Amino acid sequence: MASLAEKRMVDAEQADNNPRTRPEELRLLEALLFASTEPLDQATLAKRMPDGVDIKAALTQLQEDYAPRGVNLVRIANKWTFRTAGDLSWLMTRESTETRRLSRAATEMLAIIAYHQPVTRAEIEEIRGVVTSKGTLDVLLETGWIRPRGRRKTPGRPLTFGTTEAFLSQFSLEALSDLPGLEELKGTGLLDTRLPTGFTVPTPSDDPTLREDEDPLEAGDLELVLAPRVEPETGSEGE
Amino acid sequence: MASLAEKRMVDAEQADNNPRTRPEELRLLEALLFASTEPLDQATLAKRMPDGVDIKAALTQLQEDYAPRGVNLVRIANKWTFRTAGDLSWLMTRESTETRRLSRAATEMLAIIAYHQPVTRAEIEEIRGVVTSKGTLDVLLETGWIRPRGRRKTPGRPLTFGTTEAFLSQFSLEALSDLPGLEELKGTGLLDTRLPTGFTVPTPSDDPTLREDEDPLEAGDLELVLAPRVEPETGSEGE
Amino acid sequence: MTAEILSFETGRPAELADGEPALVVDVEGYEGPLDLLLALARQQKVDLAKISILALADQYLQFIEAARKIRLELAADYLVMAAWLAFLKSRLLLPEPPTAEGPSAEQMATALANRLRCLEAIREASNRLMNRPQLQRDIFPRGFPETIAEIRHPRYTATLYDLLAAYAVQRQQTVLASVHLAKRTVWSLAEARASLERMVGLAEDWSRLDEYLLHYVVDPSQKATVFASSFAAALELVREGEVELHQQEPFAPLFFRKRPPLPAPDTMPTGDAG
Repeated sequence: MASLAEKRMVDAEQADNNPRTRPEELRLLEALLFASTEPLDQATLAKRMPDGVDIKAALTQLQEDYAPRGVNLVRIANKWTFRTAGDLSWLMTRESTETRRLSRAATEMLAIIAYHQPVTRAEIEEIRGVVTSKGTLDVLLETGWIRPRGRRKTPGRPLTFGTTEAFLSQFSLEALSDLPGLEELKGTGLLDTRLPTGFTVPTPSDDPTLREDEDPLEAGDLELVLAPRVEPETGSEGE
Repeated sequence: MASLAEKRMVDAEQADNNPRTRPEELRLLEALLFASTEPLDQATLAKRMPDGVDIKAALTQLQEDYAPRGVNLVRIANKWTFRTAGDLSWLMTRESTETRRLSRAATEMLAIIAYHQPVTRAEIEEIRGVVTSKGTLDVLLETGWIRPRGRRKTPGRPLTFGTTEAFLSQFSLEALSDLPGLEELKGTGLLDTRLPTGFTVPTPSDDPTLREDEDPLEAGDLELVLAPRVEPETGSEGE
Repeated sequence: MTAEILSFETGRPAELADGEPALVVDVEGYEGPLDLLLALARQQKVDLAKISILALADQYLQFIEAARKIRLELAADYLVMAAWLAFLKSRLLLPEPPTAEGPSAEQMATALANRLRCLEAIREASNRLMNRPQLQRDIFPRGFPETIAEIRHPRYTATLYDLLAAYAVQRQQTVLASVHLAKRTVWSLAEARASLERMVGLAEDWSRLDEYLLHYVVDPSQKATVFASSFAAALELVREGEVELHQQEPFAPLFFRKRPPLPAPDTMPTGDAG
């Protein structure tokens, strides 16, 4: 590995090319992004930055600057934020606040929601071949990674579920199109396949705009979904 | 996971190809410091970092790296943390305007000033029958709808208040004389029609010319009026 | 068309419960018949698209048979699936009847294979998703964010109506208040009477009414009202026999005293009569 001394020389060279006077817009941007708890979108950044700064170019430049560092600038759902580099996870374990391990049922359900959204509970069960316990749905709703987004215009008007921005943030996805294996899945036609009940899910989309076959949620729907479990805990999906 | 030794080899190779690759210890340090919920001292960092890293040298290097940036590595009470560069502290404040309804007390005071100007605070209190808190006057001055216009030639030389052009524009009045008089107020039902004879409503005027019993403002009068509140809020006019 | 497969099932199997006694060791870990079928299909070690449903049905039926031989309890949905697979197997083996209703056996087999492929695909996707670097597990946000202080500038609003209403209310309040004060300056008959009654107790002998009144009149402007009320009250007390009034001539000072007690014989008969 390059010694620290060598590194310093390299740094010094870079410093020559790029005099210490770092472009002010980059300084402002990194300060804003470092300070914020939440990812910030371009519009919010633009509001805080002096007029006439090409935010997009500055963000690209900043992303490049930080790419080799231990802290990277990442884009999630069109918002920008600094995150520790993924390859350093081994070092960061101690920072980890005991993240809940999802049960296999919950992870499968999450995947179905992610890849097939908007999707109803019955459709999820169709794919998995088993009835989902309310507990699993509750656990997922609690993570904040999924949300009920509307009601399917079919008899019974079941709720449709989709993923949230927190989901993208959790799995470091810039957009839903970055879901791993999505292209292959689409290629094999498995997402296009007319599933036994005859519904089609061409491409997953978390676009909040409702589909043609979706009705908006009504007042009280969210309370309903998030209501305390009334069904007894079946414990059928031991976590 | 790859051992650090392996990582270093990889880094060294990459470093040859890509001079931008940073020494691993700097990446580790910045990631740790970035993610930590509190400033870290050297001993804690040493514990978290792989053996054999010269923490002190790395910290110094990192501090130098970040010096020209919008975020600096600073040492506070022998602990290290990233902070927004001092010259950018202004970025860390956000100014926002929020629309607030004028309180009842302030509205009442404003109404008296509008009709009875030029008027002193004591005169306002006499008409209103309650003591005015300085806070209410401050709020009105903050609106920019009233202004001190002179001093009454009476013992104590109290300030006289009048309305401003901003007042007219706020209430869409072409001139102050457009404020409804006694008969118009009765006509709108705001004033009781059975009021005793002798009840009058003044014809308001915001003519900036000082009255005979007014002295001009003196230097420093405005600062005095706009000084931060020192009187405790009496709460006598619950807002 | 493939919907037939599902309608055949009486209900969807419930997920397995860990340690639920009704479920045997052999099927533990399988999330229902579809899961078990997928596991069996994987044993065929071929692309699921090329899987032999016939062979799969055999495997499943053998599995169930073995479980039943050792008297293991199986959840109903496993048996439902077994019955359906037995039916499918017979349809696959027998030549298609010329006027077959509903989906052909081939279509049903394809649909089942398709369901298995879908399940496997989503499992694979799920694994890949969960293996991505996760927030707070592999990658971290800034741990010690700096607060952005918010300086709020209030912008006040009020309507002309608010202003006029506020003005009118205040002005009328003051007018009402002064009317109220004026009322108070009137010395009421009751007040005058109460004061007189108190005085009468003290005045055994003739006293000047105006002298007594001076005690009560602080504000000269109240003199007239106090005098008038007291005079009226005194007249009322005279009528009731409590007080005697005496005046020498018009506009001369008025004297009053407590009425001396009447002779007993006079009072007794009236008392009897009453």
